[in-house]
Amino acid sequence: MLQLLLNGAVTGLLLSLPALALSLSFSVLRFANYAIGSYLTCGAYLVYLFNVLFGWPLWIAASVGALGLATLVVAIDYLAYRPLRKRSGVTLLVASMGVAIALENLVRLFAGNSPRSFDVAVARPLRFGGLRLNYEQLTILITVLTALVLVWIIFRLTRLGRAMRAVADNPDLAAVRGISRGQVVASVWIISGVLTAIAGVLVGLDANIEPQMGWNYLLPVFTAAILGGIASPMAAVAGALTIGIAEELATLVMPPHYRMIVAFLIMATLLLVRPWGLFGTRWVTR
Amino acid sequence: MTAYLIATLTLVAITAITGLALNLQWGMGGLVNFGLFGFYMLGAYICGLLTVQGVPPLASLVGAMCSVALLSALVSLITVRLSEDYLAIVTLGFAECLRLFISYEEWLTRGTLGIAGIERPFQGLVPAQLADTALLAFTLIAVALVYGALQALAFSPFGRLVRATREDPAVVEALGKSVLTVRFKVFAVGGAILGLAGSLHAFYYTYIDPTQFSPIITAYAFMAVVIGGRGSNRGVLISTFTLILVLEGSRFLVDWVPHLGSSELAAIRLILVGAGLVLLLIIKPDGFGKEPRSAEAEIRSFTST
Amino acid sequence: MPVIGPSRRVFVAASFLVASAFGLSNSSQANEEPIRIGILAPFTGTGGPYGKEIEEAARAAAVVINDAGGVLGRKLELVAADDESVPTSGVAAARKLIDVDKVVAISGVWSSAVVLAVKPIAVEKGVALTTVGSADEITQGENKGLVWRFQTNGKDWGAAFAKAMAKDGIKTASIMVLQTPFTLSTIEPFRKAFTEAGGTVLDQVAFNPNQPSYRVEVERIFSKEPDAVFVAAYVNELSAIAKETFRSGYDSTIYAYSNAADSNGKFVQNVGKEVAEGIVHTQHVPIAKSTAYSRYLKQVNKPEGTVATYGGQVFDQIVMLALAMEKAKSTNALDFGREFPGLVNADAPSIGEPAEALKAIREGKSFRYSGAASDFRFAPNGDQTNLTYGHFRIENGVSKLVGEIR
Amino acid sequence: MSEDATGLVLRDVHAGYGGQPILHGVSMTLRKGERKVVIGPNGSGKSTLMKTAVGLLRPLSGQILLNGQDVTALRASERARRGLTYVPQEANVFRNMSVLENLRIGHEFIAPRGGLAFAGRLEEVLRLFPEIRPKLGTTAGHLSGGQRQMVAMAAALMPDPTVLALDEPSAGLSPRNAELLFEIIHRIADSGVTLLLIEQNTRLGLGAADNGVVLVAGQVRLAAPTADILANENIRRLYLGGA
Amino acid sequence: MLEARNVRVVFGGFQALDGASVRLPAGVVTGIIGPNGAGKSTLFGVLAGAVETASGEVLLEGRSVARHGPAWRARHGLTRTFQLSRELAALSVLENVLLARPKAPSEGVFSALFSRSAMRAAEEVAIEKARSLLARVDLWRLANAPAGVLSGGQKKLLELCRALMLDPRIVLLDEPSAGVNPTRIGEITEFIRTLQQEGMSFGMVEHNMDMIRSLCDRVYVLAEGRVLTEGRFDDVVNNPQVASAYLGSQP
Repeated sequence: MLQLLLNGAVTGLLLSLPALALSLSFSVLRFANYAIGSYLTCGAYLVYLFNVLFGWPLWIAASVGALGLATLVVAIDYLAYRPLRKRSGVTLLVASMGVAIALENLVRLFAGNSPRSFDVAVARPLRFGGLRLNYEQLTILITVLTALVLVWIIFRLTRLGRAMRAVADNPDLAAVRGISRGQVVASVWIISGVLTAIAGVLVGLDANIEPQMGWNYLLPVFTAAILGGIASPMAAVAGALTIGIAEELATLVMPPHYRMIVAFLIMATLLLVRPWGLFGTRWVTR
Repeated sequence: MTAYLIATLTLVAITAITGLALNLQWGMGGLVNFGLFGFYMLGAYICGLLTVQGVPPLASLVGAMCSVALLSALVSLITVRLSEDYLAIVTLGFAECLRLFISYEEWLTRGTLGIAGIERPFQGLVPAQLADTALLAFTLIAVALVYGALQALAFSPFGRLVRATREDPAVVEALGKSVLTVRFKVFAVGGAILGLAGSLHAFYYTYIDPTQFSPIITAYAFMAVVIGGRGSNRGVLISTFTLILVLEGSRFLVDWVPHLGSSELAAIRLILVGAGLVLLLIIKPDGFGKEPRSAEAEIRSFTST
Repeated sequence: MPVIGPSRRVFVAASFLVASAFGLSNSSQANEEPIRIGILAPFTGTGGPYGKEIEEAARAAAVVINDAGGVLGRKLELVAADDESVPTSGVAAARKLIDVDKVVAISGVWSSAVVLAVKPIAVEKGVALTTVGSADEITQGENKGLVWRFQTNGKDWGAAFAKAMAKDGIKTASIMVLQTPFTLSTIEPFRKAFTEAGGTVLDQVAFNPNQPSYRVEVERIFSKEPDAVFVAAYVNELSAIAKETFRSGYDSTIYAYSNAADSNGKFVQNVGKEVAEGIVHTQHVPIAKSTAYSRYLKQVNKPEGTVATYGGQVFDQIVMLALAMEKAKSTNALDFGREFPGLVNADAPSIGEPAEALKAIREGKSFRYSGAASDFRFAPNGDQTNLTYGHFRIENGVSKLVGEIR
Repeated sequence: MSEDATGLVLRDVHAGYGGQPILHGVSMTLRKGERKVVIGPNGSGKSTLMKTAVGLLRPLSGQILLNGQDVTALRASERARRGLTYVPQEANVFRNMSVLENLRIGHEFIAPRGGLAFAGRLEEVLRLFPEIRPKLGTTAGHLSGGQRQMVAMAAALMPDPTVLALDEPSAGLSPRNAELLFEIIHRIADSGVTLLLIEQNTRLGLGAADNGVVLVAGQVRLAAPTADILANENIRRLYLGGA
Repeated sequence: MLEARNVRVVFGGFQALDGASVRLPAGVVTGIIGPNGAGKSTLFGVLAGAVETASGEVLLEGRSVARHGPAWRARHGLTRTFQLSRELAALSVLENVLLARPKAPSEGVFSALFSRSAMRAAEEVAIEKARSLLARVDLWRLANAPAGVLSGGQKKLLELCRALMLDPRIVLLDEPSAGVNPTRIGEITEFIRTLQQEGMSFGMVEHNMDMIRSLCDRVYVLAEGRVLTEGRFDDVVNNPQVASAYLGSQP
């Protein structure tokens, strides 16, 4: 039971980075970026490139790869999303579907289809009494928590964070208060690019690096972000933890292959009771 | 080549019906049904299961339409309170759960093995060489009927009501109409159309299995509606044609660029599909059509402040 | 592993010359349209890791055949198409192959679901369909002699696993199975054979393709500490599961399909030697000691000893199609499809070199083709029989053949 | 009049949405220290005028000068940095942020770096708005309409702007609150800020300004000192209702 | 006619209404005034059925309607307009009004598909009625324009027409004059007076004291979710408590 909780929490933390990235970009740009999964894949492959082909240590490769992905993400915004910025959220959502298809196959074109791994040996787990914690879980735990604290600090305590929250709150007012939307949008993409790349590395450590890896995470990531209340970034983390633990505990009462159904039922019930998300605030449209 | 065109046109027609259903639900009604593929799958499965039990294909089709309409309407009752994003994820989750159920409940659905040997309508009456042509004709009639019905709805007071619920449900309630009822009807009619599309899918492939149904069906439908111009049924017809043209036409790439490996070409093809979609959205901002009105007063003077 | 001796080489060259001479003397025929064969393979999607191997093998076989003068004096031309590992895309691609490219056969098809979806069209249009899909249903029903499986069926493969475990002294086993028609088809036969041999199956879980993580399943299955776990999945899932097992501290032996646990060496490369150590896999053989298989490896520039099971099977498909057409003197699949059993079931000397076999047909000699993937026979329904399974164990990153199972 | 003495100049501005012009050639000049109110019937283009002036709407043609410089091509954020700040009619505070954060945002992206320190400005602004001092920690979305209006104005004043533009400050306020608010606007104006005001409530609006502009159907119908406007029977009858 | 008894409404810990009671008698215009945030719009929401109450009762013609939503209440003669105009921007002006016609079978799926001539006949009747309403507020010339392009004041008028299209017996008007051109406020006032004389009842939240004075028999003053006082307009405005809380120096 304790093991299940631990595993669920780690899975949830893993989900929380892309979920945070997703709701961050949603809160500022008002569209759900379907391409978040393929961003994750691209991030993992970039890091793979530096780690395995260039032979750099993983943490250096991950840092460079994260910056690389951030650049890519900003470039995609410039090419694909910027011309559509005045359009409805669903138009942008459809555009991001196109971006997702293109990116995933760009990866395929250069890297092929076979699964790959980072240049990191798999090790036996640490044991604390009956509880097992493996090194990947430990890495996930430390990395994600650090990243979350950093994002929280940026978000709450810095000038940039205030600018992001201001644009998310009221873009027109932010503009007349001297905040350049373009810079905030770019910063948001950079942060979400970095977060997604880190998530890509962690997912790659946890399972494989393959062209579909991000796609596989898409539904849980969206569920987590929406469960938290998609417009409130930090709540996405809570949503992700809820999903991770709920799916894990679901296996106590159901065959594991149906665990998604339990997660879905929990989500549906929560949304019926709190239609604006678990921790989000009511959506004001008028 | 003719046979290939016939098959592709059938595909266009089925996709068009799906797009039309979404245009009613999301285009007119503002209901972001990401679970569209689930209802489509349900249509295919109900129709498929009934035909292999010996029920005549046409009766199976009607059965599928009715049951999907009913189930779809029931789902709408649960989701009526949810706003756009949440409705999207709940319907998507519902569809994914449905697919899991179909994959594992072998006693009912034959699981991942799928259902083979689905009988087409009028199969005994047309010679085998004309079977595909006959199915195309049947599908085109279905498209025409669905299109006609949806146009009739769009220009009717009901269509107006549906668009009004999309704009502001609270106003509709204040004017004495039940939003729940409107959404219920929209989900039911949309469900029936999706049941029809799913049944035609089953007839076209004659074999169905869970892997044929994925969110990509939903994605294509959204692409069709967005490219077509939200709310315009005519636009949906044109855009589905364009969409399938791009998707299928890109298969011929392989023949034009011979010195690359097929894996690379397959990847390039899908890259172009994705990029083409984004480009289409950028260069064709209003889509192919415009939303109909329920009543045009007989005055043409139009001034605005 | 037998190496092609000098005499053989001379012979190949000779037959080459004869063939080209034959081609030259019939210049009118050489000018004819090539015979087209469609390669329907998963270049993207879940089967993506196998698409390239399939296409390369088919191209290698076509080169061998064309170098031997082609079929009926005409060249073989391959047209590849991506099925995206999805039945709907598979059908669209197959229709293009049949109706636009006018292929006489569709080969390579990997996913059982794609085969099942494409089969009605192929049968209706009279196009041969050769597949590496393993689901039992593929060869069931009316096939008009058009559908041939170049893969063991799930039933025999499942039983082979039970036998391998019995030989390894396994008493208790659990099952992790990917929910697909192919993988599922091996489970019940395995259970039955394993239980009959006195083993106990402790638990079974099914999982879905493309799961983000397999931790839950691994926890559930391995925590009961069975002697062995039969992981019925492809290379992606197996890699993730093997890593998860290792890092969770479990020691049960994993049994897997060779196409997952070796797959051109990709598996070991992916998970590392330490994780792969001791994993057992089976696959029908003799892949390692057949003339045809050596020919295939040489043609695709792979070192001897490479385990590329799908490649071998697809190589056989193209060769068999060529032989059947040559023998039937027809490119109509309804005619040449029926020749398949005769080519491998004959009570005659074995030939593994495709060019030789072609020559034998032209000369009217009696022989049987001994395939690259296996020295198989065909049952009338299109299934391969008489298969021997290799029993491999990964030691220090390399698959070692530790025995054979019949 | 020399142009450096001017706060804000609009020259023959045409503007509108989706290519449909709403303003048909509006020109006006706002001198430094002047208080100007724009009045006019609904739909006459007052809000469009305001949005064009502050840079939220790009004019179709015409020119906008701020402190003598051409700012027509500049966005709202850049105009704000050049001293033009704005309080929109609705949604004029960041609802999910505290009052203090609202004020800080009002300051930090506009005031030149190393310029006026935040703490100093905060004191000065709070002296103008003593009412919001106890509310600094409150989330702005929880304030009442009048309090929000004050926070919005305070935030706009934080960077010590040369021109302050107010879009219908009395909208949605009760008569009592509207009066209280206009008392504060008087206080602000007395502090020397140049003021551009759009007001629905003509009595209050004209009372707060030196000069008035009457906008009708996207064109300036009359520009005159407020006293003259109030005295003009025609204007009173046509556009000012009974007030 | 319409009555709220001791209504309490809580929004996430915030008491929007704290035991407010109002009565809107038949055939008259009842005014509701009060400072911002007093709960006036919330009270209208409660009366119309759009806002859930924590406790208290709403009676329509003597029967409790607490369990009925806004749609039901609208069908039973009670409708409202909104403080911030809620026109349906993508629909034409005419469509906005037509939408409000009383519920009819011709609005269903069935009649749209299978009984089109009956549907059209019903539409024509409705269009005629909409025309007369729109013409009255000079919006008929804009009938085919999307409602989104109207000015703020025109939107208010459109909302009024839309409410009247329902043939209601009681209309709750939430700031009908806000944003309306001052010259037109007089016309609206006259329009409402005529309707009232024809027997329609109104509840009206309004800041324009001229309008309240000329239309309302009774006025409720709300403050902090409670009824501060009620009575005839003159009595209420002369109440010093009201003046300090709300009216300021005006009239």
